[in-house]
Amino acid sequence: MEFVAISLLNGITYGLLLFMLSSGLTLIFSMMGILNFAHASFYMLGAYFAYQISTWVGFWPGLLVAPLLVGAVGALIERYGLRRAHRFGHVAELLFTFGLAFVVEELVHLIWGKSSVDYKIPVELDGALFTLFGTDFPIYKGFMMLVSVGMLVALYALLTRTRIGLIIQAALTKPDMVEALGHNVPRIFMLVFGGGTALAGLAGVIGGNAFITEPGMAAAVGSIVFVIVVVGGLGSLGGAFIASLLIGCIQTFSVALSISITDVFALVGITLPDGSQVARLTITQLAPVLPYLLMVAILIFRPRGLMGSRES
Amino acid sequence: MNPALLSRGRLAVWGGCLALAFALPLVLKSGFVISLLCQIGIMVVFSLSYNMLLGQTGLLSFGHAVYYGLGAFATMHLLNAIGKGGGPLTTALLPFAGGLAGLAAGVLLGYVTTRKAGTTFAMITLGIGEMVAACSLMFPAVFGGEGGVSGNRVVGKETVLGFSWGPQVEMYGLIVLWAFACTVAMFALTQTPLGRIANAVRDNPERAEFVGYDTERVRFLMVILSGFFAGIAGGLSALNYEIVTAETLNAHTSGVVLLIAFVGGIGFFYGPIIGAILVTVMQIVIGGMTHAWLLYFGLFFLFMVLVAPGGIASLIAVQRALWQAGLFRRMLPHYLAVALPVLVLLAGLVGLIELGYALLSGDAGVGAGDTATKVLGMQLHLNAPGPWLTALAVTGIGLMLTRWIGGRLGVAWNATLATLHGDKQ
Amino acid sequence: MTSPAIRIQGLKKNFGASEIIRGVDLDIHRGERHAIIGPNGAGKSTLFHLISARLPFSSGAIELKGENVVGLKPFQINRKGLSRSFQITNIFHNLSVFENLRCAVLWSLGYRYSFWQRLASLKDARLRAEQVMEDIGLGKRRDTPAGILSYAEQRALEIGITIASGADVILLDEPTAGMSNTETEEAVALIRRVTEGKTLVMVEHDMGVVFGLADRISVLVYGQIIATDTPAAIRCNAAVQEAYLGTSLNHD
Amino acid sequence: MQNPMDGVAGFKTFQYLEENSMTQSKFRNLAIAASLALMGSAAYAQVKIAYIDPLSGPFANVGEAGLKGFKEAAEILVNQKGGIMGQKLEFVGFDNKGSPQETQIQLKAAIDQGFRYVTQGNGSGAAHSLIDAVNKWNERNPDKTVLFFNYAAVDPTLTGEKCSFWHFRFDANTEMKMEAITNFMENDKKIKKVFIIGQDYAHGHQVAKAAKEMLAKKRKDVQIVGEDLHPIGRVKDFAPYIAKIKASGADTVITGNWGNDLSLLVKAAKDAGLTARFFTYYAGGLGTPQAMGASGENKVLQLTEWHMNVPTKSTEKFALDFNKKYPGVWFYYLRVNTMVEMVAKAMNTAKSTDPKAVALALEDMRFPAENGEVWMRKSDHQLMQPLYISVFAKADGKTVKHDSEGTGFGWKTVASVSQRDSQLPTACIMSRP
Repeated sequence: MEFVAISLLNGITYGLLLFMLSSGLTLIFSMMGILNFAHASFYMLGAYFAYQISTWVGFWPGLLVAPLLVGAVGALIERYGLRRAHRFGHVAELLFTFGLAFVVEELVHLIWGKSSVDYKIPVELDGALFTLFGTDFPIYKGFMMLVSVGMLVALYALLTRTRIGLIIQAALTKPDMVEALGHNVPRIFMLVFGGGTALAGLAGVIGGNAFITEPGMAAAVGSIVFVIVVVGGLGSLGGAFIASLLIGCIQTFSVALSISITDVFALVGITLPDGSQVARLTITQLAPVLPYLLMVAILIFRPRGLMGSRES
Repeated sequence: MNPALLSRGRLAVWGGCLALAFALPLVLKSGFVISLLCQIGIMVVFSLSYNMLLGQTGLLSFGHAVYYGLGAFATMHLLNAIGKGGGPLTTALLPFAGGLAGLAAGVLLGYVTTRKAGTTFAMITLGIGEMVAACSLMFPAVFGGEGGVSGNRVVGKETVLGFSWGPQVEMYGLIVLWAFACTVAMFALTQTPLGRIANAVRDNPERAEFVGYDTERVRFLMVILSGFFAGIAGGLSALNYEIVTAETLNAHTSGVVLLIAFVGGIGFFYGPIIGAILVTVMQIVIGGMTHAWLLYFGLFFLFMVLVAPGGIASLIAVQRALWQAGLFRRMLPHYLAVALPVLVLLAGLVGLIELGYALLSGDAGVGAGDTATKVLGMQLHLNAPGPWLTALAVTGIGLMLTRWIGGRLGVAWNATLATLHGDKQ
Repeated sequence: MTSPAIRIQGLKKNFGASEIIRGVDLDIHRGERHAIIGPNGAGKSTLFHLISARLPFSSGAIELKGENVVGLKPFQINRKGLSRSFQITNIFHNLSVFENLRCAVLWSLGYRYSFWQRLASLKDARLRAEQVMEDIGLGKRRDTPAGILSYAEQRALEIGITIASGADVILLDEPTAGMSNTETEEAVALIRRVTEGKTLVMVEHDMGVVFGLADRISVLVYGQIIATDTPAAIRCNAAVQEAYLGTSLNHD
Repeated sequence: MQNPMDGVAGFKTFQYLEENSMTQSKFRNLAIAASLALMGSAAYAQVKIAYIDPLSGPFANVGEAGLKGFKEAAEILVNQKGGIMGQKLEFVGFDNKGSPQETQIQLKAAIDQGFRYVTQGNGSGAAHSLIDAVNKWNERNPDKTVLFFNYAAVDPTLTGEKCSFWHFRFDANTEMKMEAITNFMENDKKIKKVFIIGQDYAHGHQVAKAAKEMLAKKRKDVQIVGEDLHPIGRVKDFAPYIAKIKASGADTVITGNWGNDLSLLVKAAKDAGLTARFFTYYAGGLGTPQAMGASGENKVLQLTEWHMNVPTKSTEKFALDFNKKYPGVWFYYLRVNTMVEMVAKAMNTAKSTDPKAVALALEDMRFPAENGEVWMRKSDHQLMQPLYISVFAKADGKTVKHDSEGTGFGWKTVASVSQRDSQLPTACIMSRP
């Protein structure tokens, strides 16, 4: 029981962080049809910007400024790079972001070096928020949840209460129609790309010090974010939300299960031959592969994803 | 369309390439260069097999290394299993077994992946690639764990026609033969009904269905065949390096083959060949000179995506068309004129990047700007404004000149292209 | 008596809540030229999509030459001898005119997914593709990529691809849409020539084309066939007149 | 996505990554190297050792730190003391990008340029690849043999089943390290419940296996309450693993993790208020102390051949000078210095730079290293050296005189293992030329 409670908290915290990343990716994909391979790079940039700002003026200004900076960088990249690649079709766009991912990584190497940087949790947020069954729940995790939920609410309000939000929402389901209605689609694209990358930047700001700010951090989350977007359904924010929490919890709970595949099959009455390596693998070992398995299964059996409305 | 596959011209090109490949080690005796040529040969086969998907069938795959890697592991395990029972001839034929393994993997995974095309296909290959790569570290008995699986390509004391495959140069010969055979086979494939229908499926899958073709089946067959050739490339790499590690089937390797094919040009059969050679050689030259080679390479890739998405091959093809139309001469002065400002711009940019590397992560470490540091062979003080201003100025001048002269090139280019297409109409 | 080329019974198609095809019954006789007309949004193209299995239908039955084809995929229907064109040009843009046509004949000549035969040595495929190419008047554009042909040439190629396989039931979806008068005349002559002895079903807005080509005409209004008859009879049909209120069914 | 360029089959022919001792321009060097490569000759006035490790990509920081260490050691410990028979010892970097295949290409490049010695340490995969390649090369080219010095790849099989006459290891292997750790645990009766966690690959498996076997022998009363393997470099949030460790009631954790997998594990433990102690192999350097920060205090123990607070004759000064000269790179590998000195001594003793003669001179060599007397065992070419167990503690200027990587925390020795006590029998059956 206590284990379930703790794991659930951990899973939700991680899931919410993942949602911050995947919401931006989903927005960008829905609007522009671009699978932004470099999305996690903006997450990394957010962390590094926040680190740099925190060394000058502290953590709190960075929380606000770093995502805006990342968004600005994203908007510029859209304006002067992606828009050009767009003329050559989706494959060129995709490859552009693919190349961008490692140019960003090299630039980070160049500017901040190849090792991790000392991006610290602010003192105010250091320590335990409460103790549950003898396990501390850190304040910072609570803060992460707060920011994520705050962002979720703000995003919801933006999408449902503002004009630009309504246009974006319309574009999620009927991109052609929005264009036909004479909206300045290129500028909306730039805004959405900037906004989406800013969300990734925000995730970086609060994820960078919770974990480690280092040049490999983009690669570490890159593919999992894709999994979320596919599992949730391309273009569906609600789907991305559910998939983020789902994958956060899957990753957390599967660690807890030390039973092997043999045991799983035994549960349903199948005895696997002894000795095979597959049979001896435990669910814990498989934990990080499970999202990919889920993704492949989703793509085969329900290609539009959990909540998606259109197939890619 | 010439009805003969081996027209006289084509025969000359093929023969010339083969002769050149065999002649190279006679000129370049260095063992390193030969290793390099071996790697190029392997990458040629691998990237051509990749282009069977991307260029010919329109399938963007992020998991092609799976076939390459499985082919390599199969070859290596077979080599070790045969052990002393084999001989040089068996060894020489082993890459075929790698091909069969790639083919089998293609049947298995292709069945799942080819249900869909487009973005879904790209993502599902990414997922499957990640999964296979992650699994490869979990089964050390098959994939050898971190150390990989190693073997010895020299079996016994006997030789075939004097070849034991031990010396690298003999291995090179073997690779050339395989690469040549595979290239011919893959080219021939483009000239068959399946190859052409794959093009049709790439261009317009819906229409292909309405002329009687099951697009899923076409994609499936192409994935299988492509897996076969990727497996052969993997088998060659197993023989060449005598070690296969999990790295051969991970996302990096898949990314590399995509880069090679794209930079070379996916719209042309020979594009990936150019890509394989160019990427390798670029890394020698730039990688040997600077720490920042990854950055340069990344920028080059972005440049190619934005400026020449058809790859090097498309640039060549356009020039060839101009040449044939007698228009190349009209463009030549413009090319020469634009070369100078571009060089100035490049010099400025390179200066800035190198200064940056030297200051921020370079030789003396962070913050070591107060000592004179070597940058591009010059002894410079990094905390003095001089070098920076110079580099900035050069970049600025280069940028201005490039825009100015480049603009004129653009005008001339459009005019020439208009003439070219006008002639054709 | 032989079964009709196409027999449609009780065909219905919903898109969500709205019913686009609301119970169509229609027999297309073998060897006839049959036109389907009707106001915009009547469901003519949808009907074509249902017949050619581009879209699944909600209920009803379709027989092709006496054979039930419900649930088959487009390529399976094509292999049974039904070939169609599209309202929006649907060709292989990066392939040359000749290759477009050769792709279209390969399956019917039995080359299937072969990767052990050289295209260049398949004389029958080449001859057939060249024959069609001459038929549609694109002989001079043999090696031009289809994507850079003029609009009329692309429409001609569209028809060429449709008829190349030698299918005996041909569906043409607005073959003359967007053409000038001279182009239309040429297209009509082309259609007449290449569908000789075959069953032709066409959707067309140009009444000149319809009344010049068709043996019989069906009028589709709001998802239902309100009349099927000879051109002369259709011209006098009161229900049709009403449906086409304000539009003239005379030559214009 | 991982960096797609890491795996690019990249080759650097003429890899002159001279850090600061260059007098000619890089381009001139290039030309010279090119002509040498073309001629295939080896007319050097120096003794050159090729350093084949990652110098670009994700592990570049580790590779660069090692290369700087070697260069500094060669300069100060050998060249300023008369060199090798009057010649200078020099290390040249070759970038293998951490890839076993690339390692072989770089070996070929080095051999082409006349190198007869190579050293490598990052990753047992690359080490396996290198040992195979060197064996084959020497078999096929007996007149141009090459010798491999391994300074950090710890897979026991490299000096066990796979041992080679052409390979020398200067780091204690996984089993020796675990032997030392479990010897320490044997005497610490506070330890009751042990949890083993590791990366799911060869190294992690070996650590787990050694820990279980040795604990079973030495402390029958200790209960192993859990064992987890997680995929290497893929886990972002270790909280669930910590929750599991906590639920198991473990008071001690043994892990072979390195890099971020270690830092994240320790951080997550601190967040959850886990009080168990961590016995580690790699907490001591290369950015890990910085990433752990305060969360490792009094909780993380490491086993190394040395740390900054082990008193030495001259290494303290060496290390401080090094840290000053290369800000951001912290001196970590004492064994690099030991290796450089032993190799120089072997060459001087043998009065030859022929790899075979040097190998014979190295065998059975006893050498007074800074951490105590060390011995290169002849039977498997494994260096036997004293080992230290230390705990991450607040720097106080006394027992914890120096902090680690500017964190304010340094290493405090809690136990030492003599060279003799770290010895284990070997499975090596060496074939000698």
